[in-house]
Amino acid sequence: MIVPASGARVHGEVIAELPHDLYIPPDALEVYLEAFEGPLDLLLYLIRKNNLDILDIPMADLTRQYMGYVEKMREHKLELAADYLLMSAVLIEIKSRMLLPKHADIEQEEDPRAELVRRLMEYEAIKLAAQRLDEWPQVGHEIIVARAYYEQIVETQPPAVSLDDLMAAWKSVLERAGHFKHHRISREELSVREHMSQILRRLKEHKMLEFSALFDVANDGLSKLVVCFLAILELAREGLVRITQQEAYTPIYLQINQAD
Amino acid sequence: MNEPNNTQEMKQVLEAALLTSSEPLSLDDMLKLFAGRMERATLRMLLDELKNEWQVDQVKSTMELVQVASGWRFQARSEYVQFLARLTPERPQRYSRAAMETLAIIVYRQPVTRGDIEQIRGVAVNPNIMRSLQERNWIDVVGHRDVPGRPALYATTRTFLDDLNLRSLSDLPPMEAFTQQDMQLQL
Amino acid sequence: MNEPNNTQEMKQVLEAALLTSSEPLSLDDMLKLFAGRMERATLRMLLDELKNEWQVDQVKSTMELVQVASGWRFQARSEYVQFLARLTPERPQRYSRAAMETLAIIVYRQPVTRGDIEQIRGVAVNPNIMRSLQERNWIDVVGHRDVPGRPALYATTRTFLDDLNLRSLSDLPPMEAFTQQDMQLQL
Repeated sequence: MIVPASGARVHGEVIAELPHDLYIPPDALEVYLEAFEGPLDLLLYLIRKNNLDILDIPMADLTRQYMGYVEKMREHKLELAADYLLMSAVLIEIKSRMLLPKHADIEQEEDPRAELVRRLMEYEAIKLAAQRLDEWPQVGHEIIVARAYYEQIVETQPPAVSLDDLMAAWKSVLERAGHFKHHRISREELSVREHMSQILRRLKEHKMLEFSALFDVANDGLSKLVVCFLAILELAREGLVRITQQEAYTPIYLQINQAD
Repeated sequence: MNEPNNTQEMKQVLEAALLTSSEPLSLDDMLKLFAGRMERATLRMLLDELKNEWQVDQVKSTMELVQVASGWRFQARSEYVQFLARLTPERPQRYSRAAMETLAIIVYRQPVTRGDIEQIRGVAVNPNIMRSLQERNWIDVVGHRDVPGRPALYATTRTFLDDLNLRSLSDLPPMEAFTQQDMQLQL
Repeated sequence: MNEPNNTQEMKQVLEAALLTSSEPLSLDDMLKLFAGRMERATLRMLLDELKNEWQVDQVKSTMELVQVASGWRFQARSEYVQFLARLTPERPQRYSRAAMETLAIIVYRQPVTRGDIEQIRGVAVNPNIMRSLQERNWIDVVGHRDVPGRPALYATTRTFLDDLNLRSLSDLPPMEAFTQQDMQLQL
């Protein structure tokens, strides 16, 4: 016996008023709409509980009554009343097909009740599955999970920079500056600028260096020596270093350009 | 503490992580704890050992280590829940019958459209029900059926499985368990 | 389980409650666990005993029971925190566009002053950008330009090259590749 779960929540008197057939008194419609989840639910209840014999229902009266509900429910819950109306239409259609004389050539046709039975049984199974799910242990109800505290430390990572990021940034600088035609950077030029920084670093440490000390002739290849020389010239051109020589053929010195 | 270099220390790191994590920890999560210096098979073994350390007859007995859909978590043994419930009088609300039927259809018939749900229940689906199940992250849209209107296809999520203490949908009773005796329609 | 009727069971209820609460529990909270059948003084005593059960030299050692302003809580011992932090890695940060352009100018035009950078970019350089690049040891001051104010000359460091996996600046991809292309676009 399947009693609607919400029917059980209704007071005793309401349960006593549950319908015996598909006719629902208009003044009780709202109660039924609340107690049942729809016409399938109501039909299922009637079949399981009362062994409903739909053949005994005066279909003409039922139809008139359902039309009456629809009028009453026009303002609210219209779609719910429509569900019930649709169900009674299905039932009437089934009944009418049952009453039609059977022709020999359509004898193989499926019993018109089969589809309704299939739907009712599927709905019944879902209804029971829903009850079972509702009773299933749930986090927050029957299950309480561990949530002890821990000190959240964040290992701060410096931003990652890729070569692509760097190139994109430089490209956007060039584009915005609008004079990139004059700033095409070759590998050689990059090397020169890098050497400029290195020479400045060394001069910062030693104040003054002999020109020849800046060249590692034994270890550096010719191209690197050239790059170093270009770096010195560029430093001088940009006024970053001062190159001095007391007199011809005496050592040439490099020092940071500093007026002191 | 240096990197744990024996199973006892490793289990302690796992226990600390599992007792403090607000979400179940997957094996991949737990491998991160050891910064790559842990084999998956070893981790499984350690979890089994840790689970055994937390048993009713052990010193550690209030929690149990369980495996759910998205990983492992500690949860209070059921005998304590009645007391813990006294701390939080207002619990997450239970769903209406309509909502539970809708959920059951999604659970057992997924992926389904709203139309499928309406067909099975015989009534229109209240959009609030779908919304609240989605907001709880119990269901989500996994695709669209290729018919006019391209209706959304709904399915249950890992969070749903976690919240119901399930490792997979197959942990639920099969649909056949709910199929009742055949009915005779006396039409 | 019936109401706990010995201190061992009471401590277990407390332990389960404290391990599953996301907020510290006050004494009043914890009294609720026992539905009024607990004296405040007894509760304090039980908490002290529970605290002693969770010590470094005990079987229960990963958590410590501590009292904070709003109550009591279990927290992971500090030695595990470094491992737990690996579960929630901070999202990798990114430099702002201004910072990246500043860095690019120092890379390609070094040695440069802040004034040079401002001239190229057309806007003032945020001192925080220079500071954070210096703190990371990606740039440093290699000298001063001999003009009024003697502005610092910035250049990239060895650390910068190491971090970008370069042996020298000339390992940077040739810039001609896209500058020429851009020129054509421009023309």
